[in-house]
This record gives sequence, structure tokens and C-alpha cells, in this order.
Amino acid sequence: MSGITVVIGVIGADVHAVGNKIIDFALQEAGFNVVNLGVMVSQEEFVQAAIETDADAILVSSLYGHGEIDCQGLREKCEEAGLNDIPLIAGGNLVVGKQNFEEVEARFMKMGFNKVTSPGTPIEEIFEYLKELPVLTQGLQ
Amino acid sequence: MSGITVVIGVIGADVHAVGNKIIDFALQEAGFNVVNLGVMVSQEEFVQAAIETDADAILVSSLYGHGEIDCQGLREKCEEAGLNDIPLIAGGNLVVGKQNFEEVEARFMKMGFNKVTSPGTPIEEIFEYLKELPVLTQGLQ
Amino acid sequence: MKIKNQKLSNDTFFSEREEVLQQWPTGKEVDLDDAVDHQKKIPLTRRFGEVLARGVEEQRTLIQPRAGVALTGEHIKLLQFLESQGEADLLPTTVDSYTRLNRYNEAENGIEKSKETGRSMLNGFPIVNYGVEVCRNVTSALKKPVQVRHGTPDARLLTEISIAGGFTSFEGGGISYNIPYSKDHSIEETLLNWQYTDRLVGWYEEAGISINREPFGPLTGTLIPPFISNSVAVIETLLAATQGVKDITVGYGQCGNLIQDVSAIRALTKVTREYLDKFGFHDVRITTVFHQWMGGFPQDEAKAFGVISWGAAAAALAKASKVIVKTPHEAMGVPTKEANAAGLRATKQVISMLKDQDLREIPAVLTESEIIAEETRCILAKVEELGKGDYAVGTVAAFEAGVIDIPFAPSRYNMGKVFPARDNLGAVRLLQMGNLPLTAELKEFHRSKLEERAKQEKRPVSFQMVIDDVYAIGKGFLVGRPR
Amino acid sequence: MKIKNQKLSNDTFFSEREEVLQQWPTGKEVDLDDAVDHQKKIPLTRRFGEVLARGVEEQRTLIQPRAGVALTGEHIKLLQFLESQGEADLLPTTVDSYTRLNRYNEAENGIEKSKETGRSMLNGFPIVNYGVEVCRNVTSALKKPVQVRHGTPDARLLTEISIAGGFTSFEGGGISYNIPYSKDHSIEETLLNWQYTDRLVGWYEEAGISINREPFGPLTGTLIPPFISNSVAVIETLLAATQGVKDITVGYGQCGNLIQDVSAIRALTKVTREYLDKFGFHDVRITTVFHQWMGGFPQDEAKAFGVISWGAAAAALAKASKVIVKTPHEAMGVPTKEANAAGLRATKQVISMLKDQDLREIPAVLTESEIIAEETRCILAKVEELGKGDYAVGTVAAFEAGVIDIPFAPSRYNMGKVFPARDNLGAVRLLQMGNLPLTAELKEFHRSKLEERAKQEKRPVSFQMVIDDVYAIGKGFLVGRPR
Ligand code: B12
Ligand code: B12
Repeated sequence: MSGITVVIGVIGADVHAVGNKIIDFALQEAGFNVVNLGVMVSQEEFVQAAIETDADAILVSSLYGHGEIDCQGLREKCEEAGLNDIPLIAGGNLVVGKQNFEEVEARFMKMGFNKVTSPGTPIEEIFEYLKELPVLTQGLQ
Repeated sequence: MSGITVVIGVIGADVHAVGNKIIDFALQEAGFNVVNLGVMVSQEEFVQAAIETDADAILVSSLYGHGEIDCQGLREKCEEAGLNDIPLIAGGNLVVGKQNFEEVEARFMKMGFNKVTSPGTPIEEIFEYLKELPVLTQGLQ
Repeated sequence: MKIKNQKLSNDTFFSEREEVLQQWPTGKEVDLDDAVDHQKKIPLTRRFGEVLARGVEEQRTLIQPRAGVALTGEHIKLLQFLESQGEADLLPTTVDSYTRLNRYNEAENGIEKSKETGRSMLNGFPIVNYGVEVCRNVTSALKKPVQVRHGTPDARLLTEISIAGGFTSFEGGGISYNIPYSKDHSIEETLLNWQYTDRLVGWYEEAGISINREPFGPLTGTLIPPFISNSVAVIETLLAATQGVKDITVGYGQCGNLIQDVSAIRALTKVTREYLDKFGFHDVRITTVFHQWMGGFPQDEAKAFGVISWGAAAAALAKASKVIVKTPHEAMGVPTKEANAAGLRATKQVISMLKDQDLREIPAVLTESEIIAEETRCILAKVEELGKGDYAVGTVAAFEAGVIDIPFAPSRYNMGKVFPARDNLGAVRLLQMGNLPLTAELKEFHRSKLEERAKQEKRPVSFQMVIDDVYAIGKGFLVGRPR
Repeated sequence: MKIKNQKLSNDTFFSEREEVLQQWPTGKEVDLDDAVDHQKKIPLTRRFGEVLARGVEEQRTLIQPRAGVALTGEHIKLLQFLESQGEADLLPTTVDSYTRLNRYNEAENGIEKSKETGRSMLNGFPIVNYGVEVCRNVTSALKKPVQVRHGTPDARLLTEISIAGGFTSFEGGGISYNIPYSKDHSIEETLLNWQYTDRLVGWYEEAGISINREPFGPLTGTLIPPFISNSVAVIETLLAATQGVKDITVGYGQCGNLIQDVSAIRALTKVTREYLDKFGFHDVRITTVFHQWMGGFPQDEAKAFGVISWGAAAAALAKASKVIVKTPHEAMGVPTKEANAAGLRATKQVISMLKDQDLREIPAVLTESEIIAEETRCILAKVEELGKGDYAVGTVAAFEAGVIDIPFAPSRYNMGKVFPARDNLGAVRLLQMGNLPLTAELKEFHRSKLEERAKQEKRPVSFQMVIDDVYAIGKGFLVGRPR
């Protein structure tokens, strides 16, 4: 047990459920506490769950192309709710079509995300990052 | 019978025989007199055959990529032999690699060819052109 | 329970219809007589069912893309491009996500924004907002027949406008456009919605206009054992036939094992025919659609071409009536029109080369196909039992009881106890069977197939296999072997 | 006739060798002891035969491109690119046309010109001109084993330099690198040349260095009925084995009908083994190579990907040991390295997906494969008879008599009376049988297969079918049907 709690879910009107189930399983196998909100999750549900479970990070998935619209304002909602520096991580097929990833990443960072992954990046690739989170967030608080 | 005689062959050290056999058959079916020199034909053989058969045109195939080298000087050889305005037509995969066809065409026209076709152009597409040759060449002579 | 599998009476249908047409202003434009007149003028070369039938006659698997953008002019250009540069035999109009969720205000906003920016801000063509006339402009600008493809739990108004707008085929069904596409719609609710759609199509049939209907075969597109999707296809066919639908294309999403894929299409045709006949629907025509690999795709375009072409080959060898084509951009996002046309041309080449080849009658296929048919009959028999002979009632009960259970589905109304995994040859089998009503013998068959794999891999049968298999294709393999 | 199928004596071989090494200055660099030392230092991961054998063990069809350019640095980069970006399991070095014709002066000129312009002015890598050291630089710069691929009627010096240069496999044969690649070389002459090559490889075997040898399977690449190419493969294998070669990869070029293609590979393995055993060569190892479609390709790259992927699928389902991969530029010209790598990746994807699937033992394949084996035995028996037991003598006589006759070949020494055409399912059969020594029953089989097609097409069996079939693939079809 790493003692690290992460909230996961697929944002907006997106129903792509497979990646979500796989991420859930993989995170648990790796020792994280997983709070899985499933698909079609609203921003409010993400924030609420993070407060209730005292989460160390929120992992947002978006596959269907409307991720940019759906994620807009999530950072602000977190702050309003007092989740000041909670790491926000986004992954999946975040935008419509095949776009330059650096630009997509920049747009999401500007929206207040702390880490953004390109299409198909397996969740395993951010385990290291997640494991260092408590240190990071303690440093911040 | 169109009464039109054409010399055909694959120039240089090129052994691609399939197209040559197909062209032979198709031209004969369409009523041309065909003098087929086969593969690995030298410039001299083309000229000699054209003289001997009083041909209306020479159809040069080149597939293997060295067409540009192999065709250089054919027009001059024709002139030396007194075949002054005989139409020279080239087709096949005339150069090495996938190149812009307009440029290839221009290079071959500059070498004295009267018509140049792009890779895979079926022989049928120049039947009309061939049928007008006697008229054209009479006009020239 | 309100639902019953019986033909909606005119009273019920037309009073519901009044309500439906008021869901959005364009509903008022729909006039059934005018729609019939318009449909009657559509030449046979642009009628979906006709073109399909001709393909079947010639033993030629037809090819069809997915495609849709926000603006009409652009959408027409896109489809014309796929027709000329993609050599598509059949065309789609893929509907945007807002329309699928009946959020027409947001779709309107999307149209406005798209007009302003000149770029498509919607992931499909918003049929309802545009209304009948615009749809007629689209469908008549093309040489090939056009089908509406979507994923809409409540597609009643969409069906009205689509048919009046000159589309001659309509995808979806009360199960297949709910369970994989929704979280909160009950099965009963969506079965009711789709009775309406089917009844409308039935009404047109009676008026002499045949509209092709296509249940969505692949479901979640991820490791669905053929008998599960085949069972859903047969049920949706029976429900549609009850409402008077006469032309149905049943579908299946490629699993990747050639023998299983060919067998699945063979069993699908056979069992659908069997059940239609059982209930007296002898005059319903059946064709089949094979979906190229519907799960996660490789990112690399050359590899994607490999996956696309292999799907084309399996479709041709199974002699599916048509194949739905993926694109080399699949793993990345909505494709450009060029990428879409390239996927089509690769498919056309393979289909044409394999036109005269057929694996449907080889012994391995006969055996596997009999197993799939038997499994399907287990499910259908239980549904019938639960519904006391009524397939609509039975379906609602079957989902509650986990008698139908679709792997990886997002819906709350799906039990979610079933997990599939591949056997040693890559065929999809069941690892956790949940409450599926298979015979002991069939359950043993699945178990033994996975044991075979486990033995080969020197590890026990476990959930890790499921995970490994989901990841596998992205890494290039069917079977997710341990390293 | 000078030729005999017997192991060259040391006297004969070494006196001929002196002459051979003088054909070009680099010949002097070849020192057999030093070459053996160098070869011994090559790790197993870079030995062709070893890597092939491991693939066979894992039931994994390996992938290999064709590639070669004039300048060493560029050539190494090209191969490294195909290794890393193309995921090639095995590498080639394709030799330029001048070297193939032993015109080393012109090759030298090509190297100079290429150095001046910085572009490759040769269509391959001129191994002989570069000599031993440069070849060692090439072969040791790579992680995968490298094979020499060419089309050289007289490859004696080329073999010397290649093996001393660290290549671990060598393509070609006295028939397969003559008849499709030459006009004026007699069969006797090239059989003698290739006895030298094979004897050299045999000499290395005896010195503990195993070099893989590969007869060129596809011949003219155009509508070759499997038994014709299989017969040539078996003969070249026997001739090679006689000279002491121990590791042979027999090849076949895809015809396009899946059953026929799988059957051809199956029969090829079987009959080659049978004849090796018959003549006591029990210790010769056999592997197989499947060539993706070797005839005219479609111009469109997406369609080319379709053809490439279908070839990959057939290779995997036939469990060929390796597959030679085409590129999306095939119809246009020598491919860029990117196009080459793309063809490889598409192939890798399909091969990996089909790794666990196998059609070799289905009844349709067993039947067809028995027919091919029987046909092959007819040819081989007649060759043996004509040679009074000597396969070299018999081969020369067989070509003279048209007992072996290769469709569409440019060689004067090929009778050219045989014409193939496809049957109704796309399998390649014989339309004109020339002097091929098939039994009456087999001839009737071919005839009846074509009659079946003729009936379907409502036209008589005629030469027009041959023409239509040659054109067909470019138009997307296997069978050239009348319109
Ligand atoms: C299967 C599938 C479907 C199924 C989904 C079934 C279900 N309910 O789950 C069905 C057929 C229903 C479907 C529907 C639709 N789909 Co869809 N679908 C796919 C497909 C082929 C595979 C998705 C998948 O399961 N992959 C396997 C899993 C394991 O991988 P994953 O989801 O990518 O997740 C992994 C990584 O991305 C990463 N990851 C994911 N989230 C996160 C988050 C973080 C923080 C991190 C670090 C990592 C991470 O880790 C996961 C595990 O490794 C993809 C294309 C593709 N990827 O090949 C299209 C795709 C996602 N779909 C697409 C679209 C457009 C749709 C539809 C709108 C239209 C349609 N085709 O009908 C509808 C959407 C409905 C809706 N409202 O959501 C598009 C999205 C386009 C875009 N972004 O530009 C795609 C990319 C296809 C395409 N190229 O057009 N789809
Ligand atoms: C089959 C084939 C072979 C066979 C040939 C057997 C034989 N002896 O005939 C084999 C395997 C032996 C072979 C060998 C080689 N080949 Co080769 N081969 C091909 C292939 C796949 C098909 C050719 C063919 O038969 N097409 C079918 C016939 C009907 O079409 P066609 O020849 O194109 O002819 C038609 C038209 O072009 C046109 N046409 C032809 N000539 C003319 C002339 C006129 C005036 C007109 C109007 C029209 C016209 O009409 C014909 C009938 O429709 C092509 C690639 C392709 N096209 O797909 C490569 C190709 C021609 N080969 C190529 C090469 C490099 C070689 C080799 C040098 C190397 C190698 N691969 O081993 C050797 C060459 C040996 C030599 N000295 O010539 C390259 C040429 C590259 C370039 N130009 O940049 C090609 C393009 C493949 C590639 N992309 O790399 N090859």
C-alpha cells in the first residue's frame, strides 16, 4: 500500500468505459487507493469525491474528443471548494482529431492541469509521477 | 489491319518481360504490325529493326530504373541511320524511385522522345495516338 | 412493466408521435405523405436495401465508412470525397454527440460556432437541428445510398427527420444503442424508444417504402464473445420485425481469430433466420455487416493499415454483405477525409482480391459456428422464458438477472459480471461467466479453452489475462501473453 | 555436356577459385582462414540460420525487406532505419544491376558518380567493388543478420566477397537467378556457376561456419503455378546439398488464393524434405520463405498496403519461416526508406496478430497440397529420368525439352510454351501446358478448373484470360473477369 489515494473517472458525456476499468485495475495492482467514478462524470462529482476521500490527485480521462470543453474550469472549481493545489492529470484522446501533442499539452497546462498525456499513453507510465505526489504536495502545502 | 508497323522492346540490361509480352499481344489484337525485340535490347537493335521493317514508330519500354541512361542518344542514333522523324515513345518505370512525372516527361522529351507515359499507363491508352501516326509522319516528311 | 413486444397500435403511435415532433421546431416539417412522395422518387441505385441486395447477389462485400461534420456544405463534400476517392459503395452520416443525447440547443450552438470559425466544432452532422430540407439536399447530392449512424438511446425524432430527409437506412436498437453508449437509461425506456423507431419504419414499409434497419453489432467493441452480440442482434431483429420492419442488417465486430470471425457471421445469419421464421417473419430480408476491429487501435498508421486490411480479409472470407471500415487515424482521433478514404481503398483492394474466396463451409468453421449458434440459443431460450414468450419483457428481465451481460459496458443496467479472455488461438472465450445461462457443457468448453492457454503460458487462468488481452492489440498481438 | 551433379573436387574448385578471385582486384582480399576467423566471431543473434531457427521454434514468421544503395554510409543508415523503424527481423543487402552483370567497371563509375552527387546512382550496393573490409563494416554495424539478395547469373566472386565480408546468408540459384533474370545465359553455364557458390558454402560448413542459402522462389513473379516454382526449389536444393550446403530456405511467391498459397508452402516443405531424405541429405535443415505478391502492384499506396497486408496474412496462416515484404511504392519505383519501413510495420502487425493461427491442416489445404506435391513429383521424376539420375544433367535437358518451362521468362533457354490462368476461385492453373510432363489426370484437373471459370464467365477458355489475369491485380482483382 502506497497510501496514495487517486480519484479517477471519464469526464463529460463520454462513455468510453474500457480504459477506465483497466486503469482502475492497474492502479490497484500497483498499490494505490482508487476511487473510481466511472464514465460520464461531471466536474462537480470529481471535486466532491476528492474532498470526501481526501485524495492526493484527480485523474481525468477523456476519449471522445470534447475533452477540451469538458475540462475547462475544473481547476477553478477545485479552488472554490478549497482543494487548492491538488494535482490534476489528464489523459486519453483529449481533443478532436490528430493534433500536435505539444500544443494540446500547452492548452491543458494553461487550464491548470499538472500533467497531460498523449493518446494511448499507458497508465503505468505515470506510476512514478504519482508515487512522488505526496512529497510534492507536502512541499506545496 | 491498320497497316501501321511498330517496333517494341525493353531497352538496356532490363529483363522485365511480362509487360513486353502483354503489349505485343494487345497491339496485335488492335491490328498493328508488331516487331517485338524482347528484353535487353540495345539502341542499335532498335534502329536496325526500324530500318529493316520500315517501321512507323519505336516503342521503348524501361522498367528497372536505368531508363534515363539507356535512352540517352537513341534519337541521335536514329538520325545517323537516316530515320529522321520516326516517332519515339517511351513507357514503363522510366527512372529510379517515385519521381514527379512532369519532370521525367520533360527530360525524355528533351532527349528527343515524342511521347512519354507514366508508370503503369496501359498500352491501350496510346492506341489513338499510334493510329494517327502515319498521318503525322506523312505530314512531317 | 409498461413494455410489451407487440406492434404499436396506430392510436398509441400517433399520439406519441405528436409529442415527439414537438421536441424541436424542425419536427413540424415532417409530413408523412410528403415524405413518402420524396422517398418514392429516390432511384433504386440510392436505396440502401437495394444496393445491399445487389451486392449479395454478386457475392461482393460492400464497403462503408463512418463520417460526419457540422456544416452541410462540408458534409456533402466529405461524403462526395469518400464516394469518389474512397470508392465507398455505401455512405454514412454520423451524427454528433449532442444530438445523440437530444441536446439540440447545444447542437445549435455548435452549428453557429462552426459557421463562425469555418471549422467543424461538432463530432458529427446534427440532423435534427438541420431538419428535413437540408437532409434532402445531402442525400440527393450523392450517387450512393446514405445511412444514419449514431448511438442515440432516444432516436425517435432523429428517425422521423432522417427518413423524411431521404436517408434509406437507420442504425441502432434499444439494447445496442443503450448499453454501450449510456450510463443511466433503463433498458425498458430505450426498448420503448426503439419500438417507436421500428414502428415508423414499419409504417413506411406499409406505404411501400422500404427502409433498411441495422442493429449495432459490436456493442462495446472489446472482446465480445460472438454469441453475446449475436443474441442481442437476434432480439433487436425480432423486436423490429414485430413493428413491421422488413429489411434488417445484423452486425458483428471482428474478434481477430479468422475461424471464429467467419463462424460468427455464419451463425448470425443462420440463427437470425431461424428465429425470424420461428415467429413467422418469413418475409424479412437479412443481410450482414462485419465491423473491422472495434477495439483499441495501434497508433502507427502503417500498423493501422495492417489491422484494417486484416478486417477486410475476414469480412470477405466470411462473405459479409458489407464491412464498416476503420481509418489509419483511428487511435488518434476523428480522421481527415484523406485518411478515411485511404482506409476505404485498402479495404476495397483486399475485398476485391478475395471476392471469389469463401471459408464459410470449411469444417473448422462449421464446428465453431454450431457452438456459437448453440450458445446463442441458450440465451434466447432464457430470455423467452423470463418474458413468458415476450422478448421485450424478457430482455428487461434478462439484463436485471445478468442473463444478458455485456463486457466492459458503461451502463448501470448491465450487470457487469462477465469477463472475456482469449484462448490459445486468439478466439474470444469467457473467463468469468456471471449469470449467463450456458449449459454446463458449454461452460466447460470455455473453461477448457482457457486452460489450454494457461498451460501454454505456464500461469493460472486469471483476471490478468483480461487486462493483457485488452492491451494486446495496441502492442500488435491478439493474445496478451506474459513476457 | 560438361556438368555433373557431384561435389566439386578440391582440385577443380581451388583451381577455378584462383581464376575467380582475379576477376576484380578486391578478389585478392579474400583469405579463407581469415574469413573463417571473422565469421566465427559473429554472435548467434547475427547469424541468419540461427535467427531463422529460433523464429521457427517460436512459430513466429520473421519479416525481411529488400534494400540497397550505392554509398556505404547511406547503406548502413538505411539498414539501421529498417531495423529500428521497420522492426525488421532479418536484413538484406540488395546488389546493384551492374554487379549482377559482372560489370564492375560500370559499378565503379556508379560509386564515383554517387560520391560526387551525394545521391545513389546505383540501384543497389556494389559488394564486389567495395570488397571484404567494407562489407564487414556493414554487417557488423547491425543488430540483425544480413543476407545478400541479387539476381546474378554468375555470382562466384560475389559469394567469395560476401561470405568473407560477414554476410551469413546468400540468395540465388542456377535456375532461379538465370531464367527470370537473363536472356542469354545457358542453363548449363549458370548451373556450373552456382555449383561453385554452393561448394564454397559447403567448404565453410566443413570449416564449422554455417551459411544460409536461399533459392529464389518467385521466378518471374507472375502467375507461376506452385508446382513449377516448387520443382525448381527442390532441384536447386538438391544441387546445393550435393555441394555440402546444410541450411536452405526454399521460397514461394504468393499467388493470392489463400488455400493455394498455404498449400504451396506446405507442399514445398514436404517435397523438399522428401527428396533430401531420398538422396540421404538427412542433416540439411529446411526453412521456408513466402514472398508477398511479386507481380504488378496497384499504384495507390493505400491499395498497396492492402496487397502487402494480405500477403502478410497468407504468410502467417501458412506458417512460413519468413516473409519478404513489399512497399507502398512498389508500382512506382525503388522505395524511400520510410515507405520501406511502413511496408514492414504493416506486415509485422498482421503477422503478430495471426501468430497463433494456422491453416496448414484444414482439409481443403491437405487436398490442394497433395495435388501440388504430385505435380512436383511428375516434373522431378522426368528430370531424373532425362538426367539418368543426375539432376544437373537432367535440368539442362528438361529446359531444352520444355519439361521445365517458366511462364513469362525472358530467357532464350526457356521454351515459353506454358501459359497459366486463374480458375474460378483465383487459384493459378495451366491454360497451355506446353511439354510439362503431368499425368493425363492432372492435365484434366487443370482443364476442368478453367472450364469451371469459363462457364461462370460465359466465354470459352482462351488466351484472353491470361492477359486479363496479368492486368487484374492492378485493377484490384485476382481473376480478370470480362466486363
Ligand atoms: C472502443 C471504442 C468505442 C466503443 C466504446 C465502448 C465503451 N462504452 O467503452 C463505442 C463503439 C461505444 C464507441 C463510441 C464512440 N466513440 Co469511440 N472508440 C473506441 C476505440 C476504438 C477504443 C477505445 C478503447 O477502449 N481503447 C482501449 C483502452 C484500454 O485504451 P484507452 O481508452 O485509450 O485508455 C488508455 C490510455 O488512453 C490511457 N488513459 C486513458 N485515460 C487516461 C487518463 C490519464 C490521467 C492517464 C495518465 C492515462 C489515461 O490509459 C488507458 C489504459 O492504458 C477508440 C479508438 C482507439 N483508441 O483505438 C475510439 C474513439 C475513442 N472513439 C471516438 C468517437 C468519436 C466515438 C463516438 C463519439 C462516435 C462513434 N464512433 O460512435 C462514440 C462516443 C460515445 C460517447 N458519448 O462517448 C474517437 C474519439 C475522437 C477524437 N478524440 O478525436 C476515437 C479516438 C476513434 C476515432 N479515431 O474516431 N467508441
Ligand atoms: C515482376 C517484377 C520483376 C520480376 C520480372 C520477371 C520478368 N523477367 O519479367 C523480377 C522478380 C525478376 C524482377 C527483377 C528486378 N526488378 Co522488378 N518488378 C516487377 C514488378 C513487381 C512487376 C512488373 C510487371 O510485370 N508488371 C506487369 C506488367 C503488365 O506491367 P508493366 O511491366 O508495368 O508494363 C505495362 C505498363 O508499364 C505499360 N508499358 C510498359 N512499357 C511501355 C512502353 C510504352 C511505350 C508504353 C506506352 C507503355 C508501356 O504497358 C504495360 C502493359 O500494360 C515491378 C513493380 C510493379 N510494376 O508493380 C517491379 C519493378 C519494375 N522492378 C524493379 C527492380 C528494381 C528490379 C530489379 C533491379 C531488382 C530486384 N527487385 O531484384 C530486378 C531487375 C533485373 C533486371 N536486370 O531487369 C523496380 C524498378 C525500380 C524503379 N524503376 O525505380 C520495380 C518498379 C519495383 C520497385 N518498386 O522497386 N522484377
